[in-house]
Amino acid sequence: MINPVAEPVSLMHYLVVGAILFVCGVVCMTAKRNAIGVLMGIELVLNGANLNFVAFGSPYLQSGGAPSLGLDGHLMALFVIVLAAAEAAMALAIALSFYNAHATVDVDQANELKR
Amino acid sequence: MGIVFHTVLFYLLAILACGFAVAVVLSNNIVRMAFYLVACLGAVAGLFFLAGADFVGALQLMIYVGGTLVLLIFGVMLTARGPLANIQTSRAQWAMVGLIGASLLAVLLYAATTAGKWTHSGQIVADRSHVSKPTATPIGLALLGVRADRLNAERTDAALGKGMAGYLLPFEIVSVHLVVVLIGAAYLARARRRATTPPMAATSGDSNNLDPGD
Amino acid sequence: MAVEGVDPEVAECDVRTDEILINMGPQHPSTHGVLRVVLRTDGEVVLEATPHIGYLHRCAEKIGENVSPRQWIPYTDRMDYLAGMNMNLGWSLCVEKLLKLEVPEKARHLRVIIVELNRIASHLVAAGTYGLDLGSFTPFMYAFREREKIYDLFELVCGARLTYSYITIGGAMADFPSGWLEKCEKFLNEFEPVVDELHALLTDNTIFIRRTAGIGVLPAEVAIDYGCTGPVLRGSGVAWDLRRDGDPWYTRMYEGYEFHVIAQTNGRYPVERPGHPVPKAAVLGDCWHRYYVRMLECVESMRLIRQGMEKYSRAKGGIGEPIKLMQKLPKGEVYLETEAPKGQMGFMIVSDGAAIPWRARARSSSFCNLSVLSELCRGCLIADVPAILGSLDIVLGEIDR
Amino acid sequence: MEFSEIAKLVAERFGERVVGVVAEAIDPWIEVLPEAVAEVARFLRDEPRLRFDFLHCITGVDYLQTDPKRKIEGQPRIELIYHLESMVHRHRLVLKTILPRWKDGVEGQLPEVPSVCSVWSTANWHEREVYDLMGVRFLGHPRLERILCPEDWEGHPLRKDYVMPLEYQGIRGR
Amino acid sequence: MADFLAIWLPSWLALTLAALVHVTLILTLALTAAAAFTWAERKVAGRIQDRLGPTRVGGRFGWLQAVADGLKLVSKEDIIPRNADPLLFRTAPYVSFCASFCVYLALPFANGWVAQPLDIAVFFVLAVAGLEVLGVILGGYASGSKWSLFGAMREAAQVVSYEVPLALCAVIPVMVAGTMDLVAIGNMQAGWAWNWLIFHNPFLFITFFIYFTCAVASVNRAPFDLPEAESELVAGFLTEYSGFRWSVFFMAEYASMFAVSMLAAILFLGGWNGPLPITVWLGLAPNPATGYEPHALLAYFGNFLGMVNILIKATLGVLLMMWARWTLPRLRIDQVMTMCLKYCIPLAAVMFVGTMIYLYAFPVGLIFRSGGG
Repeated sequence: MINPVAEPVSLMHYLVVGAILFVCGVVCMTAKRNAIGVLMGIELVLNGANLNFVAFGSPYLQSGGAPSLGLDGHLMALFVIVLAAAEAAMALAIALSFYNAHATVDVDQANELKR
Repeated sequence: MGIVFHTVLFYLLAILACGFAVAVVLSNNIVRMAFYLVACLGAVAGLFFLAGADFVGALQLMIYVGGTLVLLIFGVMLTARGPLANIQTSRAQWAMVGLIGASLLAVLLYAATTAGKWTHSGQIVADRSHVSKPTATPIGLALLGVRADRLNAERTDAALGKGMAGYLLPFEIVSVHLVVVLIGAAYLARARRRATTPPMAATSGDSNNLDPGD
Repeated sequence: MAVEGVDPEVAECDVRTDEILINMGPQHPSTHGVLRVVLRTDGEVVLEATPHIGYLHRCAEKIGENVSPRQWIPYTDRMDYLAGMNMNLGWSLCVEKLLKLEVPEKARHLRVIIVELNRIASHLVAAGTYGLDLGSFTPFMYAFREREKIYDLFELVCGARLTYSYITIGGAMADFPSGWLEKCEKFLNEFEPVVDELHALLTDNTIFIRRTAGIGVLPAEVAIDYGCTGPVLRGSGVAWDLRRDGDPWYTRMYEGYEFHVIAQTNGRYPVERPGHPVPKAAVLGDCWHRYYVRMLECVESMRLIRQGMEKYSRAKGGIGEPIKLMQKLPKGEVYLETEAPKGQMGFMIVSDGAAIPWRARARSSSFCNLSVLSELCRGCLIADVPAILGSLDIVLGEIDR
Repeated sequence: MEFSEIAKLVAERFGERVVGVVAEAIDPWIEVLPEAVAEVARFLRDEPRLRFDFLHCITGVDYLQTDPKRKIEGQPRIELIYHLESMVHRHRLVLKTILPRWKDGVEGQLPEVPSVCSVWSTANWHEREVYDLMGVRFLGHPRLERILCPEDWEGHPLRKDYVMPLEYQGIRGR
Repeated sequence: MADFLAIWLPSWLALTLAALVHVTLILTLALTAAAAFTWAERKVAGRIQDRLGPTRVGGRFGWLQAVADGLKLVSKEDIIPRNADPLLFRTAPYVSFCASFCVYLALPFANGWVAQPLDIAVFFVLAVAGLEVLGVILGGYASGSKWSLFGAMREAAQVVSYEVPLALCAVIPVMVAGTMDLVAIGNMQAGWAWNWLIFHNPFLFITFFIYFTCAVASVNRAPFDLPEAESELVAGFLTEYSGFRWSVFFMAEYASMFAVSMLAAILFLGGWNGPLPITVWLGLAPNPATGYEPHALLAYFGNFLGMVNILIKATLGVLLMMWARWTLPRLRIDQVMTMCLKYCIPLAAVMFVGTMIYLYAFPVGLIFRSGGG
């Protein structure tokens, strides 16, 4: 039995956390019927991805020379955060607009185009 | 036997992040979901700090937790009223979602555990406390088009010299994009309301929704 | 997304929120007592404000039918408990009018001094709590410090600090104790600079002006229509003061006194503060003017007190005898209004010849002033509701009687 | 304008519907029929020579003998007294109307009188108060509800035959 | 400190101990500051209002008033309204407190005296300080009261708006200093008072006042205390809170007041450097002109003086906020937003451009010499 806290963490550990976040996000997106709940799922997915970017870019998780992504990882994460903010603002505006029109945020009710 | 602090903190934050992420999925109350999401994203920010991405971590705190989520909760407060706060998902849907989630997780976990192989990396960690590297400067330079981390690289192409190897163009595109999004969101979120105020109704509370009780 | 054809009645506004029905009061810091205002709001905008009163109802009028006029005086104290002297005076004058009983000259001046002092005290509460309503705590303490001094003076003449039952039918319960006039003079001298302090903290403060100027504008016609009186009416630019324009039985009390009716007419106040013009943003009839009228009236009342003290010390004779507790009243109906600090306080007595009135009636000024609240609050912000309410200067004891 | 002139103007205009003019009282009054109240009020406000733009208050007085020692004159009745003033012409007037204590003599049926809300807005609350405490129904009032007593209060306290309830919502009354 | 301890102890124990010591120190400071400021607030309010303030508990000046207050609050009944969301209602105060407490992690108290040196300290401080709003919003929403909801909505609107000019104002000294490291920013203002960044150029001088205004607004102090506006919203987001939870919110408020004042002191007012270079004269601080390096003990003493210095500056900032609170009426929500969007942001932007031009025109500055002594 090895002591988990005595071992340094590796890239893999980060990727696993990222994967869990990603899957939680996907599940949230598909399972929630509340538009804002779906939005939260998207945020989770983006964060899972972001964690991978940062992990790949981290100088502490690599051996022998440069990290696989380096600065690019950070920069991609940065862009993802900024764009996620923009996306959240937009999606929230749509949700509010939908709520104003239909007095509900249930995405299953947004089926006018189907009819 | 020693303890590697990086690892301890990593496990702590990772458990927090994953736990709250699962809580987001399992919770039915939209406001609690938002709260769990805040906690989850905060823990992820901690992971960023741990991975040496100080700037990204602070940005995550500032924009994501401080900005986006406040916006989100604001939206929740505007829309979550009574029954809307809890919209239930059916069992069949849950089963399907569970299946999709499980298979996705399996694939991703496989990819993650084999990552070491395709990135040629070992399992080395530098002791975080002895390294202090500026993180903001190279990012800032990169956004201006200068790749500070590649200046010493053996491969110096012409683009690098002209400052085109960085992220100047994406940076500009994103900034324009943000302006567009701001205007768009403001346009979308504006409400249509009756120009004339409805006639004065007797206010002795009639519907539950408009109960004057605090 | 479903966007139907544009409804002609639909206008584009900011983010829509649901209408909320919210209770302001009866336990709320700025409703000045147990007033309950039901607000229908859209976000921060008040669509409708409906005052609900009666939480302090004691059916004082029913009590008045069961006690003699002199016994009812303590009940009048409890109407506008911030200006008990004025309430005593209103009822006393009303019964005196029925009895055709004239008080001696000395009692007349004594009454002027006392009620004007109480007017200052009431206006101080109004100004102080108005600051509190707008989030400024310090003017409140300054105003109450001065009010305490007035109460000390009252305590000297009648032993009570809030509910005096001092002015009574036929005169007053007691003459001023010796040395009282000097103490009163001392108070007036101390009070003068405090008025300027309050002006500096509130009247001329930019935030205060921004919070009050142009808010809750009450046009003169609406004020008259709603029966608003006192500083509320005068703040709308109607120079109407019962001390000058009232029933002769009342105005006789102020005979020989010089004072201005504080109301902005033709764009200016009869009394002006040099170097401090009315702010440009202020509209006649807004909260700022209502507040300002009270502040100027304080100074005017000081003038009246000074004149009264001089006349009082020159007057000969006693201060009159109170009527007997169970004195038979002549048959008749009498209505008399006096200028109380909050507005015109009317009393009516219907007598069938017995010692106990058939009907006693109190017309409350705050009652009428409050009725205009829903008119003023339509379309304002939640933060403006306390500002408007405070500028009306209501007292619930008088509204609910 | 003197009271006699006002009384003359009103009497000319409304003839029979002006029931009485009492000039010798301390506050002289004009008495009109209940159904004419609103009309007279409008005339008093709008007539340029009168311009009674200010309503001080509305008072209800219940005349009912409950105490053998205090005799009332005339029939049991409710008097409504309107105190008016003109801020333009600076004259005052008392307007009176007499109602039966119960409509059609049926106990529990409140007497009715036209509302003057549309003439003076201040009448709104005053009429609610009179309705609440004296039990007079004002026809055409926009929102005739109790104002001082709770909405579920029973009876009208200022009536002479009013008996304080033993209990209200579990609170002892007497 | 960890290195120092690591001489005797295994590194993980040394790290743990060092972390504990840091946290304890900061927590003590934050709590002491909160306690001292409740007392000071009452005293200041009393003096402004022509009365004495507390005089009974603990001697003539009521020194123990804060303790008495604390005891009273702790012993009060803890009420959770029926309509409240119990979990969020309970958690919200701690979210607020953690956020305002975490700010101190990156705030240096003297040269090198900082719990966690970060090269992006300014950014971190602003980011974490902004998180306090979350606790307030959650608390307001979870209370299940409409007044609280109004308070939370106002808080969200106000604080998120004011973060923009606040960050803009903080960026200007960062631009002049060329670093986001607060220790470096503080050190470069050593020497005479005119080395302070506030006197660097006229634009920075104005920026300081914009910063302070926005800081007052972002910590919800009067005249910007709209989220709790007691005369309008009863107590806003605090309406349903009582006892201990209420006091946690209260401590968070004082802690963040002190934090923004400290940030102002470091960014504009010379940080731990006094108006006169006394520490240099006494040989307690390094002198770049002579290349003098003080002995570790002397340097420690110099740093201690520096800490006293910065605490005094920050306290003055807090006192200024108290003065404003007891003097001014409250603004209205639309006026607060107008002030932010129409005045603070454009002004801060103009100052930003102005400073940029100034830096370009006078690269070495007119009177300011970087790191002078």
